[in-house]
Amino acid sequence: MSVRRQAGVVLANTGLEVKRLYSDRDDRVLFADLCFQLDAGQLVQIAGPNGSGKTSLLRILAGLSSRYEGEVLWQGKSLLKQRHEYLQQLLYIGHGAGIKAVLSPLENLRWSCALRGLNNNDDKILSALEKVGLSGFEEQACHSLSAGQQRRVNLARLFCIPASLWVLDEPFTAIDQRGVTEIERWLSEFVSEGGAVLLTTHHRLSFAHEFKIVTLGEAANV
Amino acid sequence: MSVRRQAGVVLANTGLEVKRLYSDRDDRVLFADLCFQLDAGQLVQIAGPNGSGKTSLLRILAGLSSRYEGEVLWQGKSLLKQRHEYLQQLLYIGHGAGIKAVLSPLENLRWSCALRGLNNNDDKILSALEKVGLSGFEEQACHSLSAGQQRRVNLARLFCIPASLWVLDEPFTAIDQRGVTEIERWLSEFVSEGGAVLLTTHHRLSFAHEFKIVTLGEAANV
Amino acid sequence: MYFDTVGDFLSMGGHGPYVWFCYGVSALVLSILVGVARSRRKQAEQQIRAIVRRKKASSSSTTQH
Amino acid sequence: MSISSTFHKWGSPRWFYQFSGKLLPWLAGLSLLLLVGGVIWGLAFVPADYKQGNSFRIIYIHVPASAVAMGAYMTMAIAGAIHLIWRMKLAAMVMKAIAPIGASLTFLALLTGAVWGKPTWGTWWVWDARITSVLILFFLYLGIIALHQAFENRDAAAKACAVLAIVGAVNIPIIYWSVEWWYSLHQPASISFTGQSTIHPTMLRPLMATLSGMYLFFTWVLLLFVRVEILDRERNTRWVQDQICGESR
Amino acid sequence: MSDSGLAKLVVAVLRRDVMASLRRGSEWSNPLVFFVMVCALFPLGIGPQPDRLAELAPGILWVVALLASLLATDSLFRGDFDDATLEQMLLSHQPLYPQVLAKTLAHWLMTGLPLSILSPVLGVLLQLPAKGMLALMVSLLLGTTVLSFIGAIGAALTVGLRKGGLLLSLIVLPLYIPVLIFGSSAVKSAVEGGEYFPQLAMLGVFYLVALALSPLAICGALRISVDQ
Amino acid sequence: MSDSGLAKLVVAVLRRDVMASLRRGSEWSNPLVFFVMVCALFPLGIGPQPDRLAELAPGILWVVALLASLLATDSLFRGDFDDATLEQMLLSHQPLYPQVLAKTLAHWLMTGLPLSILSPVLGVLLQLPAKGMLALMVSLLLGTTVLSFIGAIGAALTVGLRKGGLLLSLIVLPLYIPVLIFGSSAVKSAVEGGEYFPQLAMLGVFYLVALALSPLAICGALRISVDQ
Ligand code: HEM
Ligand SMILES: Nc1ncnc2c1ncn2[C@@H]1O[C@H](COP(=O)(O)OP(=O)(O)OP(=O)(O)O)[C@@H](O)[C@H]1O
Ligand SMILES: Nc1ncnc2c1ncn2[C@@H]1O[C@H](COP(=O)(O)OP(=O)(O)OP(=O)(O)O)[C@@H](O)[C@H]1O
Ligand SMILES: [Mg+2]
Ligand SMILES: [Mg+2]
Repeated sequence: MSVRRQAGVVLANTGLEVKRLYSDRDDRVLFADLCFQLDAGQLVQIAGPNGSGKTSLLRILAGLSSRYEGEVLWQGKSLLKQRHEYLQQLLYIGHGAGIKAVLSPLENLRWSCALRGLNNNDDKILSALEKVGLSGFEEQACHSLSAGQQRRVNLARLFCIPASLWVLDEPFTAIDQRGVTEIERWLSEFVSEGGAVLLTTHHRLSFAHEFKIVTLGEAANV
Repeated sequence: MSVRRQAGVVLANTGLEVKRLYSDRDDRVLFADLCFQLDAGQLVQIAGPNGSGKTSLLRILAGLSSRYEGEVLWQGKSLLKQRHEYLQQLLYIGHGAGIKAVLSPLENLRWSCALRGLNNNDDKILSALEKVGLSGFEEQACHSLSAGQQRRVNLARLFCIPASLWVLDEPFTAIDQRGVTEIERWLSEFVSEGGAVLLTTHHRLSFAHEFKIVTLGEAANV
Repeated sequence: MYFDTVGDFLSMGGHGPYVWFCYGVSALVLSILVGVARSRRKQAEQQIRAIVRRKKASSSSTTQH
Repeated sequence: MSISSTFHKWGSPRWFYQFSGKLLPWLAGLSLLLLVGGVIWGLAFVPADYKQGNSFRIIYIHVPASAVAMGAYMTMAIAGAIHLIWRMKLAAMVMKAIAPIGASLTFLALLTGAVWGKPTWGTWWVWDARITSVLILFFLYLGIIALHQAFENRDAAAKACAVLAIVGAVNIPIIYWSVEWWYSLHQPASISFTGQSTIHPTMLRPLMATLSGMYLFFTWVLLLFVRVEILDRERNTRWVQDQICGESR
Repeated sequence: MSDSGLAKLVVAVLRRDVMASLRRGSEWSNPLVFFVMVCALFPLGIGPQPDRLAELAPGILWVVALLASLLATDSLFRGDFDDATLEQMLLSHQPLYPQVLAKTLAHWLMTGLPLSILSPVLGVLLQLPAKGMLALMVSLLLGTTVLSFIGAIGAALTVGLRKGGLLLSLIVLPLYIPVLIFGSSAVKSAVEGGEYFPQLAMLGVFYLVALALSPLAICGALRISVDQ
Repeated sequence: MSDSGLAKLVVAVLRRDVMASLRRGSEWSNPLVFFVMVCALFPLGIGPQPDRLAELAPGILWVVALLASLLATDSLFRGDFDDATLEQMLLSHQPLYPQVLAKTLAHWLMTGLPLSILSPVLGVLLQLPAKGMLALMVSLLLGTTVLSFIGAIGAALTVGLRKGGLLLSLIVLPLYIPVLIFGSSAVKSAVEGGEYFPQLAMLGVFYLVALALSPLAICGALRISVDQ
């Protein structure tokens, strides 16, 4: 619970603002003049067909890519000037596996937590693993898990690492239907507690609250 | 068109029959006593929660895995006794990328075709690439394509390689909504032309014809 | 001129092959450097001209509509 | 949307392009004059060495190539540092351009040295300290070129090469000095490279000519490469398009 | 299946593999650079005395060539396994034998061949006497092919394992030893002015046997590796 | 960030990496096996005369140790890059320097350390006189650490590329040379009964410099590699 409280304190003036963002690949413009805002307690879905630049956008916003022009503001200031504070609030789950295949889910999450300065919180990790439906698999090497189970290990980070901004790239990949519903519920809970979520997905979200959709690609140009 | 015709000839007595199939992993039974049949002009969806053994089943049926007990019959005879004939009819698209990242879509598909004894059919490959929405990307290295685009390169094989049985493991992964609808239409067309499809997916299929669902995992045990 | 005859000059007292080989390869390498720079410049110019042409074509076609 | 770039006051590619354009003919003329003149002077007019005979005439290409190859690496590393610290794009272009030129000159140094070795030492190659460090320098250049080619993204390539060039520059003195030490440790039997053959002034003057000619040549070719690079990078800007299409009109 | 069909298959596989490794760049230049660098390291480790180097050159050159070939071997099927194109090969109804043969030959074209061609230059660096050069090149041309085929067996056996590398060296190195012995002894004989044809003939025999039989082992090993 | 926090971070990263490579097995045993095998190959390539081997042993042992270390280097960040855990490292708000330091040390623990410990056995195989053993071990202990740190720079620079391996050798080997020279010369001096402390002291200086500075280059290189 301390997590949420800690997050809550900062949430007051959470706010990611994208101003006139431009990015291209091989002379093909992915997006230009992109502007949107994401406040605490909001969810923004980035939509668009394959290859429209959703992943590229998310990587820029996570600070992993500098292939852009324009501004990204966090709490009113440029991201580049307060990387450290921003990272403290950010939880990014990308396309990739995000886990070491030879290690068990427990070991993987222990390491993930240590990276965020959280040590000795096995209890929280175990409860997170239970939440994502992996109880019984805590000690098994990840490479012997199915595609969906591996994805779930990665998603378990949502529950062990305190953050006020989740950036998720296709979190539903390989997840079964019941799992999708559950994740949607978690997102909903997080948002209603004041968290901010930015995600891409090709699913049609059934989300309790209202949410914004930012569309990239051809659809956006029409 | 010659493809379909060629396929059509064999289709008459297509039929995959699974009899009392059993498989386990680390002492956990994935499925036991599994029986079902897939005839020409049918689609069977393997359903089940994450980790229920769908991928394992598909690999067995494709002849890639021999971790099973029970029988798999093809046209009434055991798979093992007519591997060559079976492979001539089978097109398997697995979880993996299925493409070489440094090569272009065109080069990748040329190789895939050559493996099936098809040479000099660039026309067909190009039209397949157009069909999956990759015209303009034919010559670009695959590693510079987005997740969905890479998946589409793999799916383009459906249109260059003649086969009467498609075995597809989560073909919709990373594909955008319009793409999903299109693939469903292709499946439908293929089935109505007499093809047989076996696929796993967590999507709710909206499929023109009737289709069977075989459910693995907890749901099946209930 | 230090050498008496052209033949002397070419043979360099037996060391001619070594010396001339060195200077030959050096001239080759240095001129390749210049040549590569030149040809790359031509290529770049061509590309820029193509871009300008494309831009003109597209702008004139849009104004027609 | 037009590609806006924020240029450094004194690192502006545009300014550099126009400034270097004026310099080019002078550099080209002077360097060729000095190189060709010095070589002819050295080949035809200087008396033969009393010990080595005529093979010493290789010196007029060997020494300039070696010296400039060494200096080029340091220039490259400095350009890399400037690029990393001040994010100056021009420095990245300079760095990228130097690598192939430096590698070519190093190759010349190795080749002319090896060919010179055959008549003087009776062998193409010895593991002499200086020779060994030039070989290593050659590999350092190759590493930078290969690294640059391996990246698809230009900016990432420039940054990565800058890191490598700096690491390499830190290492060059260490390498040079450790190789020297290693060589003297072994006290090799026959051949001594840094022999005290005091060069006669008549031999020295053409050497000075080719040496300075080589430096100018290096600068000239460097400018040529950098200018192409500028055109390539800025091809979507107005001024480049005006420049090129204006010239042809 | 007709012969021309098989030939086309072989060509297609060859072309794809060669293209991929040219595109990637590392695959062919890697062993080469490694070869050159390591040959340059030895004088630095051992000392620069020319006569001593000359004496050791045949051994060093051959051991390093062997290592370069070994290192390249790991990637032979690894890429195809990781991106699941190996599955496609196994699921083709065309015979696996020519595919495997073509893949291994492509691998040799990209590793052993450039290395053999470059070897005289390294011979010069290591002060190898001129009369050893021909024997060096020919023995490397024959020998590296054999090494590629032997290595391919090991690569196929270990490709499905998470613990690849080690096992590969363990399996493959002992099989490499005969090749090393005959190869380096051919060069040594040549340097000493002796007869070196017998050794080369022996390498030729290895060559033929490897070409004919090892693809069988490789095919079997690949099937096992994918089915886990 | 408190010091104990940093220490905990270092320990966590160390533990995870060591665990992963123990679990995988190849990472620590691979270089070791390579070291042993190649040392065993040399007598076959060069000839078995004991006195000649003894003379060459320091050079061979050091060159092979260097190669073993080089080979292991490629995997230093590759795995983390491929499974996207490297992104997590970069997106942690904790400083990257200690993480990188810990990773490189873990890598050394799994490659350089076992190799150094095993080296006397190989010294015996190669007829290295007993009085060289201590110098061999100590110089390898110090030297392989430096090699790991230099190698890590190369690995970080190339991890995002599809053309890994070659480049890595090309970039890293020239930088390895001073270490090789001082390492092998320490052993040689010791064998000849001379003073070898100066060389070891030199290696110690390299050690400290590498420990302090190379993580900076590595951090920068990693950021570049992920951002493409
Ligand atoms: C930075 C690198 C180098 C520099 C500055 C350099 C400079 C010189 C100079 C000043 C001389 C004439 C001085 C004298 O006669 O003692 C010379 C001679 C010579 N150099 Fe180089 N050199 C370099 C690299 C090389 C390399 C890489 C090789 C061989 C591959 C080489 C081979 C020779 C030979 C054979 C001679 C004439 C023999 C002799 O005078 O002892 N040099 N070099
Ligand atoms: N190599 C392996 N070693 C041990 N167990 C494995 C291995 N591969 C899979 N399993 C186990 O087999 C079970 C079934 O895996 P499989 O990949 O077939 O599931 P799936 O139904 O395809 O799941 P998903 O929907 O997540 O793709 C999983 O519980 C997994 O833990
Ligand atoms: N490394 C790269 N080099 C060149 N182009 C790239 C690279 N990565 C991505 N691209 C291009 O950028 C475009 C956007 O890619 P991105 O991965 O952001 O798409 P996406 O919207 O996430 O698509 P998807 O829905 O398929 O995941 C694609 O057209 C792709 O071709
Ligand atoms: Mg994406
Ligand atoms: Mg699955």
